[in-house]
Amino acid sequence: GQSPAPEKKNLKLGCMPWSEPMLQWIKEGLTPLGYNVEVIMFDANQLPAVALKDGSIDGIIQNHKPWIITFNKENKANLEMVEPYYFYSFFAIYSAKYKKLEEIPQNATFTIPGDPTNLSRSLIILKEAGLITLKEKTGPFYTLLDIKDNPKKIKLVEAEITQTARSIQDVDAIIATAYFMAETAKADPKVFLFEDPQNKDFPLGLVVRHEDVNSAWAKESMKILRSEKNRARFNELYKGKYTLID
Amino acid sequence: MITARNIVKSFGSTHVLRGLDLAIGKGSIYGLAGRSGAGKSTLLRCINGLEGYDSGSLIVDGTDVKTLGGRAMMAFRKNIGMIFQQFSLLERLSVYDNVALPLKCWKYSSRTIDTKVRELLEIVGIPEKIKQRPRELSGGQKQRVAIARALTMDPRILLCDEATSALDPNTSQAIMSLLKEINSSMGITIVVVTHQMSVIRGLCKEMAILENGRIAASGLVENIFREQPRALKNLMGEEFGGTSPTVEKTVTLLLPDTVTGYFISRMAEELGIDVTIRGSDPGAPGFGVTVPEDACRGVEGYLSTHKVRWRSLAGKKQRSPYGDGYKEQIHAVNADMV
Amino acid sequence: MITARNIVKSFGSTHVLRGLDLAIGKGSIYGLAGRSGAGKSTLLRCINGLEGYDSGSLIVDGTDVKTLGGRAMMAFRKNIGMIFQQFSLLERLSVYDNVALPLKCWKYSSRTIDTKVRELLEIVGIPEKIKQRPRELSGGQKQRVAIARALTMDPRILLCDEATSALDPNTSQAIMSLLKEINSSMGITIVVVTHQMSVIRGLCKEMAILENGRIAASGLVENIFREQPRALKNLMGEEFGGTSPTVEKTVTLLLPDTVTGYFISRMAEELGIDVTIRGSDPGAPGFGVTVPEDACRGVEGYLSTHKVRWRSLAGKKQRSPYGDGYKEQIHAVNADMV
Amino acid sequence: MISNGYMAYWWRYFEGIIVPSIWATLRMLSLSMVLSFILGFILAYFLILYGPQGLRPNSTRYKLLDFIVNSIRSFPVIILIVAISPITRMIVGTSIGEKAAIFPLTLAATPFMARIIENSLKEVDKQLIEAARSFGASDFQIITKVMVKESVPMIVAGATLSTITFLSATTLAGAVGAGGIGAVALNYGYQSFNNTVLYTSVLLLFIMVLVIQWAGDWLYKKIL
Amino acid sequence: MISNGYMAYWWRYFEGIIVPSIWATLRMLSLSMVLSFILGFILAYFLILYGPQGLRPNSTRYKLLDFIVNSIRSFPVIILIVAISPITRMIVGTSIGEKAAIFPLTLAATPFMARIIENSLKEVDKQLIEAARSFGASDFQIITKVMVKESVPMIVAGATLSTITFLSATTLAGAVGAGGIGAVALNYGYQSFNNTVLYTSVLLLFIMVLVIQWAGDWLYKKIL
Ligand SMILES: Nc1ncnc2c1ncn2[C@@H]1O[C@H](COP(=O)(O)OP(=O)(O)OP(=O)(O)O)[C@@H](O)[C@H]1O
Ligand SMILES: Nc1ncnc2c1ncn2[C@@H]1O[C@H](COP(=O)(O)OP(=O)(O)OP(=O)(O)O)[C@@H](O)[C@H]1O
Ligand SMILES: [Mg+2]
Ligand SMILES: [Mg+2]
Repeated sequence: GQSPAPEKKNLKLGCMPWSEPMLQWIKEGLTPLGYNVEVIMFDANQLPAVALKDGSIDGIIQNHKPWIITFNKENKANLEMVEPYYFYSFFAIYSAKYKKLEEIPQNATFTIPGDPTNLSRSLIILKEAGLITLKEKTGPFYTLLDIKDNPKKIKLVEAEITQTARSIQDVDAIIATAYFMAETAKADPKVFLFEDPQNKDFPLGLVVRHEDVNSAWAKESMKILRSEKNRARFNELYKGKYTLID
Repeated sequence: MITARNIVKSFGSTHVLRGLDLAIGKGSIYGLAGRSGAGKSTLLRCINGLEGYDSGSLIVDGTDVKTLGGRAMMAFRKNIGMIFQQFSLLERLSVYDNVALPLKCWKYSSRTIDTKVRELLEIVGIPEKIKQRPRELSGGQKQRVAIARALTMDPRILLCDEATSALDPNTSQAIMSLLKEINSSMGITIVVVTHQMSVIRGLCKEMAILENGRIAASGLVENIFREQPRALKNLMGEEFGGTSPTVEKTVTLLLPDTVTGYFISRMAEELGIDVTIRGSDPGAPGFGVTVPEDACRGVEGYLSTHKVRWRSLAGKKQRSPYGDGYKEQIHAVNADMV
Repeated sequence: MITARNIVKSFGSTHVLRGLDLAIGKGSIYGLAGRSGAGKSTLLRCINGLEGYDSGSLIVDGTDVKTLGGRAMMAFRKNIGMIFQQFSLLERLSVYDNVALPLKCWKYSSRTIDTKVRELLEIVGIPEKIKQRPRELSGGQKQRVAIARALTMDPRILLCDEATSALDPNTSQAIMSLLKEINSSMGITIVVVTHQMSVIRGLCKEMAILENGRIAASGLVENIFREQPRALKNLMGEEFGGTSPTVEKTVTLLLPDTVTGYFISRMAEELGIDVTIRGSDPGAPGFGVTVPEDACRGVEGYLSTHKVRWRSLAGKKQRSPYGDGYKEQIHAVNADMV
Repeated sequence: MISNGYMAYWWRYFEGIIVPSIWATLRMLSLSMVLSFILGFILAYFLILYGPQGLRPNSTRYKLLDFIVNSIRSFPVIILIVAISPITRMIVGTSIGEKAAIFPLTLAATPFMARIIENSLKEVDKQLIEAARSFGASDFQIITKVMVKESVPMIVAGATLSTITFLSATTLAGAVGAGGIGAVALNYGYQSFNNTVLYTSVLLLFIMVLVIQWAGDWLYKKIL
Repeated sequence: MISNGYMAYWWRYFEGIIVPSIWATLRMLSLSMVLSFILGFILAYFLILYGPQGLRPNSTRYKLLDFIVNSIRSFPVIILIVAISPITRMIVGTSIGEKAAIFPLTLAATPFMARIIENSLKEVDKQLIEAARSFGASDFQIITKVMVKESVPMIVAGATLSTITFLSATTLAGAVGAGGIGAVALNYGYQSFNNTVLYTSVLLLFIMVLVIQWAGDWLYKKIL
């Protein structure tokens, strides 16, 4: 029932290094329409979401939907991902040593992303792969404390997400996104031990404040992103490291 | 001007002052002597409150030093100049700025500062070093900067800790004249700590000798040197393990060149004899004085009681340079009373 | 042992040494005097290679200092002890460790070090300060630590820059005796820079006076003091604007107590007269000596040429303390040759 | 040989990304360094005044100051930057961008500077302090006219060290979207697998370090 | 009142996450500090030896050393940690975990330590160096037995400063999976919206800072 926010012409959009091109496309598309778009790059953390909530910026492409929901709950925020969602990132278990999941030995070492959302997701992947079992979640994310059984006594090393892929030679297996596999390990992201079944449950896209969800610029942005031209650009740029949602 | 009563001061187990009493009158130039480590510097530092003392009372310029603090202490110290034994100059400042520092702290105008600093550097004889840093100065030059700095504030009391120890006699004399002059023209009280008796005798009217943390002797300089109290003897020459000399007869004393006329006059006075210094080559080493043959024993005794280190030349007959045939000589060395 | 030829040394525009020649023989105790800032310390620092010089040649202990470097320089310096004017002690080390440092650097056994250090501290008279830090010492105590440190390596040459300036006469004498002893027993060469003529006269056989970057006078100490070259006069007393004294007749000289017997003997010698010191109270201030009436003019002239500052009491008849009726007196002050 | 195409590619990043980030870095660094130097100096002043060996020892006050300095220092810069963003927002009005970075950077650098300056001042010879006392200098004058003067070279060397340390800390300011050459190196370079940008940025950082060090050394020598 | 449930919750994190991270931090910090102190000392030794005011000035060698120190310092620690991982792997055999963090931390801390030590040594009175020369001490002895001895308090204060600075830098080591209390504060605390963990970790960091500072001050006073 709210009336849409008054039309804004000056927009600030936040991104991460990997999502920056998408925002550039939005900028490119919105500028002729009389918008003034500024793209701000952040390191990985929740600050862009906070800034968005506080109104310091107007949109981000950085966090996936489940994270945004958690963030809203923890911070009494009302951020929303503009529909239709844009893409998802492909998570999988990779290994340089083993070809099959069953070959993973006792006391194997895994490098997994250390930031809470990806750690949580990684733990679910491990559960789905049948390597561990998990207890009830106590906080917003699963943590190492939530592991119930670990029959193979797998040792989990939490690292920065780009480092997980880099460490593939040093450990038995890793959990990483296809994007980082391709970029840092220079490996084929399609060769994996186990694909995250929840991949599609972690959609990404333009996140804005609730009142902007229906604003002209948000709608327009999604239209720009989903244009044929940009979809082609997307596939060309990310080469299957991210997958577009139809 | 300065009255100390029963001052006690220790550094841990080192008891430096052990109940020291001292009274220094306004406008006097007061000498303080004492063995190295006797506590002279410590006493000076107590006087301007740089060091606290354990007990006793110290009234300086009408105020009890212990009661002072903060602003009052600063104002008090403004009137007390101090020349430190180790100079204590700021290494990063030029000579000019070192001397100007007290004036700057008391917010004098830069005109006044400039005039004053240049004048003082002129007086202490290093106007050409005005832009140098202390590390580019010789020892004596540093000392003169320290002297100039202590004089900038026209203090009512000036505490000099070995203020001329690094200066040649000539410059030292000039500084002494300067001190005398400011003492007489401006009536400032000057306390002089020194090891050079010539400074005390040339500069001070009164003096005190520190020993074992107390004043062992004090009074007019001339009286101290006339009466030669134990303390003065302790300070001047070492105890000598008095094996009595065995000399048959003495006629000529060969004294070291440094012995003072005063010493000879004291001896002449005490023994009631005339001591003659002859107008012919006294020969090396030292110089010769002639005393009557019959006063020989007396001289011998006098020398030994006065801790003059000497050795007998008995048996070694030697031609007297004064033409009185062969005489035996007392060879007195280190009768250095200056 | 030390031969300097035409040494030139400047700091920027300050020309310190301007062609200095000096020869110091092996085993001698050599005195170096000169006005403050004359370049004495600089010369010493050149001798052990701490300072370079601009031109000239300096042969020390058979080697040209300039050719030395690295290990050779270290070995060279090992044999040259130096007592610095500003002591240069390590603040963070105890007295013991300060003195032990050279020995440690030359890797002596800790037994040897311990024995040596304790012995030296005993000799310089501060065995009780062994554990103290320099900042807990008095000026003179620091100086003695510096002396002890310079002696640890049993050097062949010892350079003393004002080594007794902070010491009382008694301690100073003890240090001088010590230096004399090690000089005679071990034959080491000692160069003594000092402003205290009593030290030069009590310690050295030869001396030199630095002036304007050159040696203005050098030779046997006794000769220098006898001949009183200009350089000595420049060093000792200020130029006195010679208004000639007008005195009718003189009989008694009242001399300041500090005047040396040597001065009187010089005068007696030069004028060919006897000067008598009488055995009765010479009265204050100073002490009286009697000279023949007919030598009156001579004395007057002698005093004025020797820059003795004096004032005439002519006209003020005064009873002579020696009972010869009323006499006029020359009141000579500052005839301080010590 | 470097191809024209590569040069154009490089120039695009250089002009569009790197050059602005240089200015951002310089602005952030200079402002936060100036502010933290001033604040650090004030803190050091009181640390020296009230310290156990200080001019006017006051254990309570010293411990309080020491506590403050230690507390701030115990926050890793990265945590400080993100964790105080609500406070940053209250104070500078925004939680992102250059302005928002300057506040936490200043906050992080202040206790560092304070310690550096305190350590330098502590080294001043006690005898000089006494000399100043002897002519009636106030505590303020003793610190500013004696201790600071004597330790200026050390302080300069320390400030140089701090500036270089915090030049690298501005990288972390990328967390609040403040840009800066370090963030470019990290985000556009390393994280984006763009070695051209990475090396160019690191080279620029190196040049900045050289310039800071050179300026510091020059000042040091001048003052010595 | 704190409920039992909350205590249990807290204890779970404390025991499972925080305690191990404390050990990880202490291991990383102590090892990298000891190594970087030694290496930094060696660098400082040569910087002082060859420096323009040094014992045996040698412009070429000094400039080379200075260049090395500046180059490393110009890498922001976070970039150093992630960017040199190929080298890390070559040297310590893995690019991940505590061992992999110690190398870049040491590398980053070494030039910092070198500068801190160099700055302290530079302050030693020239007259003491001359005194040591006068009895034939070698350059090595002058530096180790005179300059170091005289500046030990400054060096201790500097090492304390470095240790605290790099305690906060260990946070960044979380990037290579080294764990550590800082990374816990960031990931399990701040990023996970878990204030309990955040505050507990920061408190622990604060306690570590206090202990380091206290130990440093104690040593300083003892030596002074
Ligand atoms: N801070 C201190 N801590 C411990 N002892 C000290 C301290 N300052 C001085 N002393 C001791 O107190 C005694 C007196 O020292 P002071 O400096 O007053 O002597 P002084 O008479 O000036 O000697 P000098 O003529 O050698 O300068 C010395 O034995 C010295 O070691
Ligand atoms: N490093 C330096 N830089 C510039 N000038 C210097 C330096 N060292 C000494 N001088 C100057 O050289 C001259 C000689 O100094 P030196 O220390 O040799 O004198 P000195 O004879 O030992 O004097 P003093 O008896 O006062 O100790 C002085 O005028 C001094 O200012
Ligand atoms: Mg003293
Ligand atoms: Mg000298």
